[in-house]
Order: sequence, then structure tokens, then C-alpha cells
Amino acid sequence: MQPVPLTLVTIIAEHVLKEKLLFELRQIGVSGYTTSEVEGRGSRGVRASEWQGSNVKIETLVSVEKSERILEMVSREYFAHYAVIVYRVPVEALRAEKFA
Amino acid sequence: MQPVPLTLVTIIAEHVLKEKLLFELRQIGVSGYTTSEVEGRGSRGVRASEWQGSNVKIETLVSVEKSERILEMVSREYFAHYAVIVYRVPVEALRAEKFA
Amino acid sequence: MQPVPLTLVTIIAEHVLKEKLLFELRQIGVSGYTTSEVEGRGSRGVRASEWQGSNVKIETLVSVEKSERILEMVSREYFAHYAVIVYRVPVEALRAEKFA
Amino acid sequence: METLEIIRVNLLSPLVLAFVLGIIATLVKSDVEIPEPIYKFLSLYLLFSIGIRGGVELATVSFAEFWLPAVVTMFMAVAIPTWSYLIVRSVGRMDVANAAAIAAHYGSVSSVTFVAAISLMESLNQPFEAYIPTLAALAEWGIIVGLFIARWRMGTAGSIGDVVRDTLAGRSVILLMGGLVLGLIIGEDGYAPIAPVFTDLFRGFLTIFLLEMGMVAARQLREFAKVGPFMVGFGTVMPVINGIVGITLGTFAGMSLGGAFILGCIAASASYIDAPAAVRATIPQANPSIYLTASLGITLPFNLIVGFPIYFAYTSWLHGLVNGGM
Amino acid sequence: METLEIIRVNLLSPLVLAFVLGIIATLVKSDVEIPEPIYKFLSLYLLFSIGIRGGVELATVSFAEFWLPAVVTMFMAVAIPTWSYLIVRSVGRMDVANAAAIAAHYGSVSSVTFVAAISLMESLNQPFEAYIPTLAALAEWGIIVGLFIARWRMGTAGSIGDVVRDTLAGRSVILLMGGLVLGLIIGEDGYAPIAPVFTDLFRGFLTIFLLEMGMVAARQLREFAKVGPFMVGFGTVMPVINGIVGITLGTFAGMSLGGAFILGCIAASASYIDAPAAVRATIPQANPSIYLTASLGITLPFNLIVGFPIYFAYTSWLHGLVNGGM
Amino acid sequence: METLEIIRVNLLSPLVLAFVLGIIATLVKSDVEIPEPIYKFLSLYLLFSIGIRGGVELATVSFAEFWLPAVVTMFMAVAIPTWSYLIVRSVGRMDVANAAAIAAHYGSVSSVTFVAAISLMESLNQPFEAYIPTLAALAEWGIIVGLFIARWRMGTAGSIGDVVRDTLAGRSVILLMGGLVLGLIIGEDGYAPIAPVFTDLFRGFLTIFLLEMGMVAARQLREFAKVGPFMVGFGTVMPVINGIVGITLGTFAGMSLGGAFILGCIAASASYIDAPAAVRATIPQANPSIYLTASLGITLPFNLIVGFPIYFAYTSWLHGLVNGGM
Ligand SMILES: Nc1ncnc2c1ncn2[C@@H]1O[C@H](COP(=O)(O)O)[C@@H](O)[C@H]1O
Ligand SMILES: Nc1ncnc2c1ncn2[C@@H]1O[C@H](COP(=O)(O)O)[C@@H](O)[C@H]1O
Ligand SMILES: Nc1ncnc2c1ncn2[C@@H]1O[C@H](COP(=O)(O)O)[C@@H](O)[C@H]1O
Ligand code: NA
Ligand code: NA
Ligand code: NA
Repeated sequence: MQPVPLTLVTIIAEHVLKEKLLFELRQIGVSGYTTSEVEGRGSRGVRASEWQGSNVKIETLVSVEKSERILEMVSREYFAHYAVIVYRVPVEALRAEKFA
Repeated sequence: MQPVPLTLVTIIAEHVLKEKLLFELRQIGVSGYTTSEVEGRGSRGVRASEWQGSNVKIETLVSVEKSERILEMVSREYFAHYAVIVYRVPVEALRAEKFA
Repeated sequence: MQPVPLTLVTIIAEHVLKEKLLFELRQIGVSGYTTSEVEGRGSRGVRASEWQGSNVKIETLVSVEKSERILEMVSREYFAHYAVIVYRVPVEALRAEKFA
Repeated sequence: METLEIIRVNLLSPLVLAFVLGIIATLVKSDVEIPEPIYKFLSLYLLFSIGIRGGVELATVSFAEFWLPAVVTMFMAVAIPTWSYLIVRSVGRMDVANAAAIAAHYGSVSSVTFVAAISLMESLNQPFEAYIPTLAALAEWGIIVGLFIARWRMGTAGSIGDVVRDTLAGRSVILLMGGLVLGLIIGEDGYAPIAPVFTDLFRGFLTIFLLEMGMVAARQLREFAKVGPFMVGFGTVMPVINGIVGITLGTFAGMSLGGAFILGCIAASASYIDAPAAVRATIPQANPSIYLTASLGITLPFNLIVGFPIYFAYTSWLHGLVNGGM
Repeated sequence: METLEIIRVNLLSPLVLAFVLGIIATLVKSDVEIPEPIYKFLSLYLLFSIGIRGGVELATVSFAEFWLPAVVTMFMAVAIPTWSYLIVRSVGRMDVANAAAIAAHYGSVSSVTFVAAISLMESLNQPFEAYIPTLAALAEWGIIVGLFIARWRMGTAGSIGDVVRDTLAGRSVILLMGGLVLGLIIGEDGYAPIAPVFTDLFRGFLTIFLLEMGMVAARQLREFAKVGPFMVGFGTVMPVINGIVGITLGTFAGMSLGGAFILGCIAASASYIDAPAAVRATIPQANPSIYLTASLGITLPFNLIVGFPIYFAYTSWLHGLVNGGM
Repeated sequence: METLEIIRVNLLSPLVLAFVLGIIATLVKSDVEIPEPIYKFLSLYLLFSIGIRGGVELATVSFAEFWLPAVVTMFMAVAIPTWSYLIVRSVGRMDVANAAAIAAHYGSVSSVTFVAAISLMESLNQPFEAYIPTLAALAEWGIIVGLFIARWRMGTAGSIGDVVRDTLAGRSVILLMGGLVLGLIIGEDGYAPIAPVFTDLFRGFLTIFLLEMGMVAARQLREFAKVGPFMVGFGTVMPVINGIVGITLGTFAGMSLGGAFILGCIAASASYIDAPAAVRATIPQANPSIYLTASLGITLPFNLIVGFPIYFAYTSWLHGLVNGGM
């Protein structure tokens, strides 16, 4: 099985955005995602969820095109008011067909 | 200390595979690994562990050759019946001798 | 919004180093970081925190220059006596101004 | 009971002392820690327990005695956010988003204040109405009113529909009302075998919970400087006003001394879980430093330590006046 | 006790009501949540408590009364998976992997059903045999039988050796049998100081646990559509058949009314933790949607709500017949 | 009580049996697991409970009876790490870093040993001094002495200032001393309503905690081979010496039988949480396999299973001698 190039997009956001972001990812048509609980510190001060202690990290393997749309969505919808960062890195994955 | 190129292989799998995968990684001779609890959604439906809520993410820093063998192992043993994805990305790490 | 190149530095260390490492990162002037609880196995044997079960993973998005300083700091201060690994990977992120 | 005596009883109760110990532990940077799952469990347990115990007694309540307190509570769920909003806007000169956010917090209920108020009445052997959990659930609606104000004044404020649904099906409402129905159905006999958990452990678990809340409040208090003098004043004066209104209305609605006191505490308290989450999702422009620090860092300790004796003294005095003696 | 009365007692018990509340909370998408560590702890506590309490009474048990029920349970651990397999193959027309997977589930024990059955007998003041935890541990072997069927019919099914070891050293077995031995050694006197935790809190903690199990079952129930009508029928009829067999064999093996009822519930229940994990690891071809939804989404609620009264009515009737009156 | 009898009582107590069950569960590779948040909560609960209960009784304590035991404890906090260091250096021939690390461990307190010692006295109805939690808090200073030795002999050993602060504001100290003050303030009356949690549940929760500690100790025991024969000897002989010293000093300082026994256990025990964390941060050259395996894998089980009867027999004998009969 030959590895194929894909893009891994990582979003780190305050917890209150979790369901919204996953909903938007499904709208964009990602084939799957993986979430985990993280903590963090960035440019924003206290957040509503901070005393409850956590951010969410969302990782999704997608095509380059979809990664563009995700970056665009996050910056358009959430950058203004929320604590959120997003980055992407090219990776090689097996089973390309899954991530179409 | 000069950073050296290595490959970071990430496996995300349903929890029931954790011990098996780590065993296989040790067989392949990885120098170490890091695991964490994640949740996820992919192409498979409900899984045995799903109502208990979690996948495992296994990350291991290895040489390119070993990364080939890991990808091959995962695809051979687990792709058919299990919820598992695997990808790799080139990184730079310190202490190359550790990851021989 | 145009993605800009940055470096993602990942440190995995025994838990007892968490506060010290974050302190050093702030000294170096990182704009933020994200931490999570992981478990792991490497070349070192039992560690003080091991029976309590966890390592810490620290991820920080920085410029290449700062990534150099972080690698240098970790190798200088912690490689001799502690269980710690560090690696970096180039990524593309939005909002470059944040990570100056 | 005299005012001094009630101050003493409150200040020297295990609950308040544990809260203060939590504050101290944080100030001296201790690593004392109640793990989050335990915190969440205790919070669920306390609400569920209050619901069930209310339910067990509920059989004796008639609609006649219930409807007026319910109307009064609904009135406050509208009125308190409204005047909170107006005060923050006019006196505090804050923008619409922050004012509406604060209104949503002070308009709804802090479950720990509510639970501690019940516990105080129990420890003073002051009976209170079995339907009290229902009033707490109704008071949760204050959040929605706060968010409606935001939408109305700002044109947009996320989807209010979701918030209404989330509030109605929210943790606190389900646990209080679900517990109430469960208690009503099982009655005294069904309750007996679970009483060791839901009655006997209540005060001790609440003590541990307050240890944690003290730590949480103290961490939030560090943001003190950021909120400015207006919010410090607001965070201490507003609860007293709301508390007095709640007690007065409760008393005239025919509630017992204990019941009117608890309703006053519901009114005086500011939400620190449900409101922050709802506000963050719908009014992201508002600054969490302000509303969280006010409700969690200022009003919560104020109510527990200073407010309770004031409210109880006022309730006693008013009941003496209205009913001609306690 | 009359059948109607037992239906009432069961339906209106805090346990079943908490379970139903959990189902409702999930259906209305509430954010009520029992954190996973609490869930795991309660599950450990309940099994350990049953083990210890059985052990404390065990001194009075003679081998003579124990051996027949033990043999009967071992027989069922072989027979139930076998006929479950045959029924799923012939009537359900499923493939070998899925049939064997289902056999492993219905052949073993749901610990929550087992614990709830014990609690029901306690609340009805029906005594039962002290060695009951041993029977539950023996019944766990049904998993292994299910996996043997898979290996035998499919040529390969992972390493059965591991599964045997995992079952013998599994959580449930260690807690039940370890608790039993511990209880036997400490006796009444040693038990007294720990009784507040292991006896007094039992019913209340079980109530909270069932609140969570209701949420879990309801989430699984959403997969309902995927399993098809056969599995819905199987998930409700199979437990009744197995339950009746268990009760009948238990009764003829000389067990008390309470004991035979509990053995029936062991037989009727389908594992939702140990079996899924073992099956996933050894028969990955089988579809978890099917076996998990059947055992967790259908059979668990069925047993708790509908099954218990049926099994108890049958047990009473049979005991009346055999022993000439209750 | 005779020595054989105390061996029996200790070995067959639920606490030790649960500990042994934990060891067995780990040896047979069972998946029994106490989730970490539960473990942390129980550990907090046990210390807090001991603090509060001590505080409730503290009103009766005069400074006259307290000061000598306090001085004795402070003496031991200096002496025990010192002679531990010297023995490890001279007999064990280890390097400075490892010797100082071991000194810090054996110089301070294992909270589970301390709590279990208190529980043993309670179950034997042996009264002990209310100020005992203070002694445990003082004994924590042994860690600092160990680290001072490291700094003194090695030139550098991280920042001792931080360690002093961390020890003074550490979890154990805050919970024990905070609980003590809380208990002192609330008194008997204030304690009554929280007694169901802090008194009644104590022994049962400790049993569950020891189940987990057995698993932890057994996992650590696997490192046995790595530590070598000297550490095995040290880990069993050193506690006996320290225990006897503690008991003797306590007795001559006028403590009761129960109190002297507990002080002996404080002396005999080796820290397994606070010391490892402090040592790892300040003496990273020291090998955790050695100090953790010794304190957690060897000394902890030794004290709980073998040490307690020895210490109690010695305490009884000494008290008989000094006070002319028990
Ligand atoms: N430079 C960074 N590196 C890694 N994570 C970051 C960085 N900046 C922010 N974050 C994460 O993103 C979250 C939101 O960041 P911010 O919007 O800057 O407050 C933080 O809580 C961190 O978890
Ligand atoms: N496109 C994706 N991006 C990130 N994680 C994924 C993706 N697809 C699947 N996963 C993860 O891999 C697990 C198994 O995927 P699957 O086999 O597709 O069900 C999921 O539960 C996710 O945690
Ligand atoms: N090759 C590796 N790949 C991934 N993580 C590693 C690797 N080696 C070590 N680690 C992580 O780094 C920690 C410390 O490693 P070590 O210093 O080798 O004991 C381990 O506990 C792992 O979490
Ligand atoms: Na309010
Ligand atoms: Na069964
Ligand atoms: Na010691």
C-alpha cells in the first residue's frame, strides 16, 4: 500500500466551540476527525471555560483543498472573538480513498 | 547539538488495539513511543469501545525505514477489520542516537 | 488570510518538568503553548512520576529562530538527567502576527 | 436567633471554613487539588440530592401554595436581568455586550450558593418548602432573558433557540426536576434505602465541594484588578438588592422563613457555570474576565461569607413583622 | 407478592426511575454527565461490595448446598452461548462471526443487571445464597465458550489463551472472588467498620450508577435501526428464555427464591463490557453495532424494566409449586 | 493484647487484605483499576478527615503535653534523614545523590502508612493524641533535610527555597493542618452533621484506597531486581530501627500507647509521593528506580504487613515497662 500526500489540519480552540467546529467540519465534508483535551495559554486572557480548565484540539486529515476551506472557515467565523489557533502540515497517510 | 531528520509516525486506533500495537512496535524495534487518549469519528460506525468513549493515539519517532515497516504492519494486520488510521511526517529531532 | 510558515516544537517530558519548561518557554518569549497529558516509554527506566502515570506534551508554534533556542535550552538543561525528547516540524499557520 | 449569632453560625460552619481553606490553599499556591471528575460528580450529586429530597416531601404540597412563589420567581427571572442590565449600562457605562452578559449571570442561579443556602436552613432546623428545587429551575430562565436583551439591543446574538433548549435540558434543570419527580414517585419508603447517600452524606460532600469552590473562586479573584471598581461594587451590592427583593416577594407570596431565605439566595446569586457557557457561545464580544470574575471571584464568596447572615437577619425581621413574631 | 405489586415495586424503585431518567436525559440531549472515572469507580465498588458481603455470610455455606448450583451455572455457561449461536444462525441467518459474537454476549453476565437483581431481592427482603458472587464469576466463562465456537467454526479467532487468562483475571472475577475471600476472612466483626461504605451506600450509589447506565443505553439505542427486527426480537425473547431456564435449574438445584431469581437474571443478562472487549479483539469481523446495541440498548433496559417482574413472578410461581407455597 | 493476636488482627483486617488483593490483582495482570481521580480524591479525603477529627478533639489538648512530642518529631525529622544518609553511604556505598535521595524519602512520611496506623489504633480502640496530625505535618520536613544534605555535599541541588515553600504549602500539610483548624473551630456540634462522611466512611474508603496502593506497590515491586540486596535490606531494617526510635522517643515524651505507636509508624514510613517529586526536581542525578522501589515497593508493604505488629508489640512492651502495665 502506497502512502499518499494529505494535509493534517490542527485546530486548538476554547472548549465552548467544540460542537460548532465539528459541525462545520462535517459541513465541509471531512472524512473524520480526532479530538483531545488540552490546556493552553495564548494571547487571550481568561476565557469562560478557563476555570474549568481546558481547550479542545481537533485534528483532521484532509486534501489540500479542504484544508484551505477549513482555514478560511476558522478565520472567518472565529478569529474575531474566540481563542482559537489553526495550522496545517503536509503528511503521508495510507488509505487515501478514506480521506477523499 | 544538531537536529537530525527523523519520521514521526502517528497511529490512531480503537482502544482495544492499544496493547497489540505497542507490542508490534516493540517487535519492530522502536526506541520509544508516546500514547494519549483521544476521541474520534471516522468511516466506521459504532465500535466495541465507543460507548466507553475513546481511541488511542500512538506517536513514535523513528527512522524512515522503520516508518515503512510500521505502515506496512498496520495496513497488513489491522486495516481490514479495525478502525485505525496511520500517517507520518518528517521532523527534526535532537539526540538522533536514541532513535536509531 | 494567507497562511505563513512557522515551526511547531513538541517537547515530551516527565511531568515534574512541566512548570520549569513552561517558565523557560515564557523566558524565550513564545506567544503561547498547548499542553496535554500523555504516557510514554523511552530509553529511561522508571521515573519519579511514572507510577503516577504520565508525561506532559508541550507544543508551541514559534518562529524558526525561537525553535532553535528552545531546542538548545532543552538539550542544555534537561538532556543529561531527565526523560525528555524534543522535535520540530515546519507548519503553516494563520495569524502570523500572533506568533511573532 | 440574633444577627450576631447567625453570623457566628455561618462563619464557623464547616462549609464556610472549607471554602476559606480553599481560598487560603490557592493563595499560598498549595498543590491541593480536587480532580475535575470528582468536582463534577459532587456538583451532580448535590443537585440530584436536593431534587430527590424535595420530591419525597412534595406529596404534601398543594398547587394553591405553590403558584404564587412560582409566579414571583418567574417575575424575578425577567426583572433581575433587566435591572442588572440597566444598572451596568447607566452606572457602569459598559457596552451592550458586557452589560447583557452580566445580566445573564446575575439573573440566574449559582448552584453552589443555592445548595449552601439549603444546607444552612437544614443546619438551623428551619423548614422550607418542598417545591424549592422547582423555583431554582425556574430561576435558570434568567440566562435566557439576559441573552434576549443582547439580541434585542445588538441585532444578533447567536441562536437563542439553542440556548432555550440548552437551558431547559440543562444539567441543573434535569437533575433538580428529574430528582423531584423521582422523589415524588418513590416517597418516604422508597427513599429510606438511598437516604444514607442522599441525606447522610450531603453535608460532608458539600464541605468537600466548597473546599474546591474556594480554590476556584480564589483563582478567579486574581483577575480582580482587571474588572475595575465598578464591578467590585456591583458584585457586592447587587446581590444584596436582589436578595432583599427575593426575600420580600417570597415572604409576601406566603413562603416560610426558610423558604423565603432560600429564594432570596437564589435571587442574590450569580451563575458561574451555565451562564458563562451560554454567554460565551452567544455573546462572544463580552469579556469573560469581567463576568466570570464578578460572579465567581466576588459575588460567590460575598454571598457565602457576608451575604447569608444579612439575608437571614432580614428574613427573620420581615417574618417577625409580617407574621407577628417568628 | 402479586405480579402487579412486583411490577409496581420494580418500576417505582429509585433504581429503575434513575435508569429511566438517564434515558430521558439522553433523549432530550441534556448535558448531564457522570464522569468516566466515577462510572468506573462505582462499577468497581458495586462488584466489590457484593463480593465482600457475600463473603461475610459465606462461613455458613456448606459445600453440599453449593456444588449443584455451581454445576448448573457451569452448564448454562456452555449451553446458553451454544443455543444462542444456533438460534442466531438458523433463525437470524447471520454469519458465523456475528452469531458467535452474540453468543459470547448472551452467554455471559451483565454486571449491572446482576447487581440490580441483588438489590431488588434486598429491597424485597428476600434472602439469597451467600455464594451467589461465585456463580456470577462462573457465568463469565460464557464469553470463552462463545469465542470457542468462533474458533471452531471459522478456523481462527485470535488467541483464545489470552481470552481465557483475561476472563479469569478480569475485573469482575477478581472483585467478586477477591471480595468474597476478603469478606470470608474478616467475618461479621471485621466487616462492621466498613459496613457504612459497603452496605449503607450500596443502594444510593447503585441509583447514581443506573442514572449513567440509562444514558449509556439510550445512546446505544440510537443505533436501533441498524440492527434490524430479528435482533430486537432476539434481544427481548432470548433473555426471557434464558431467565426461565436459569430460574428453573436454580430452583431444582435447591436454591432459595431469591437465589433462583438472581441466577435467572445472570442467565437472562447479556454482557456489555467484558464480552464486547473480548469479542472485538478476537472476532473483529463481527459488527459491534449489532452485538452492542442488542446487549446494551435492548436487553439491558428490557431486563431492568420488563424482565425483572416476569422473572420474579415465574420464580414465585415455581417455588410455590415445588416447595408447596412461598 | 498478645503479639500473635495483634499479628492476626492486623493481617486479617480489611485494610491489609485489600492491600494484598491489590498485589495479587497486579501479579495476575488483572485489569482491575481505580481511576486516578478517585485515587487522588481518596488520598485527599483521608488526610482531611484525619485533620478534622484531630481538630475536633484538639480543644482538650494543652500546650504542656504537646511541646515535647513536637520537639521529638522535629528531632527525628533531622536525625532520621541524617543517619539514613550515613548508612546508605557507608554500608550501601552509594553515591551522594542517591544517598541523599533515599534520606529524603525515609526521613519523611508515607501518608498511607500514617493513615493506616491511625485506623489500626481506632479498630483496637486505642486512644491517641488529638495533635497527631501536627506531628505528621512536622515530619514532612525530613524531605527538606534530605535535600539540604544533597546541596551541602554536592554543592548544588536545585533551588531549596522552592522545596521549602512546596513542603510547607504542600497538599499533606494543608489538608492535615487546615483540617485540624477547621475541626478545632467547628467542635463536636459542628462536626456531627459531617461525621457520616468523615467518620463513618473512613474505614471503608481506606480499604478501597489500600486496594489501589497494593496494585501500585506491586507494580513497583517488579523493579525489585534493579535495586540490589542492599536496598532490600535497607528497606526492611531501616523502618524497624526508625520505628523503634520513634516509639521510644514518643513514649518518653509522655505520649499514650496509641500515640507512640503512630509516631513510630510516622518514623518508620518512607514517603512515596512528596519526596519522589521533590527529589526528582532537585536531585535529578539520583536514580528513581532505587528510591521509589525501596519506599513504595519494599517499605510500604513491609510496614503494613510485617511492621505494624512489630511496632505495636514493642510499644505495648515499652509502655508496660514505663507505666507499669498497660
Ligand atoms: N504559539 C502557540 N503555540 C501553541 N499553542 C498556542 C499558541 N498560541 C495559542 N495557542 C493555543 O491556542 C489557544 C488559544 O490561543 P489565544 O487565542 O492566543 O488565546 C491557547 O489556549 C493555546 O492552547
Ligand atoms: N480524516 C481523519 N482525520 C483525523 N482523524 C481521523 C480521520 N479519519 C479517521 N480518523 C480517526 O481514526 C479513527 C478510526 O477511523 P475509521 O477507521 O475511519 O473509523 C477515528 O475514530 C478517528 O479518531
Ligand atoms: N522514539 C520515541 N517516539 C515517541 N516518543 C518517545 C520516543 N522516545 C521517547 N519518547 C517519549 O519521551 C519520553 C522520555 O523518553 P526517554 O528519555 O527516552 O525515557 C518517553 O516516556 C516517551 O513519552
Ligand atoms: Na440571581
Ligand atoms: Na447471560
Ligand atoms: Na519516616
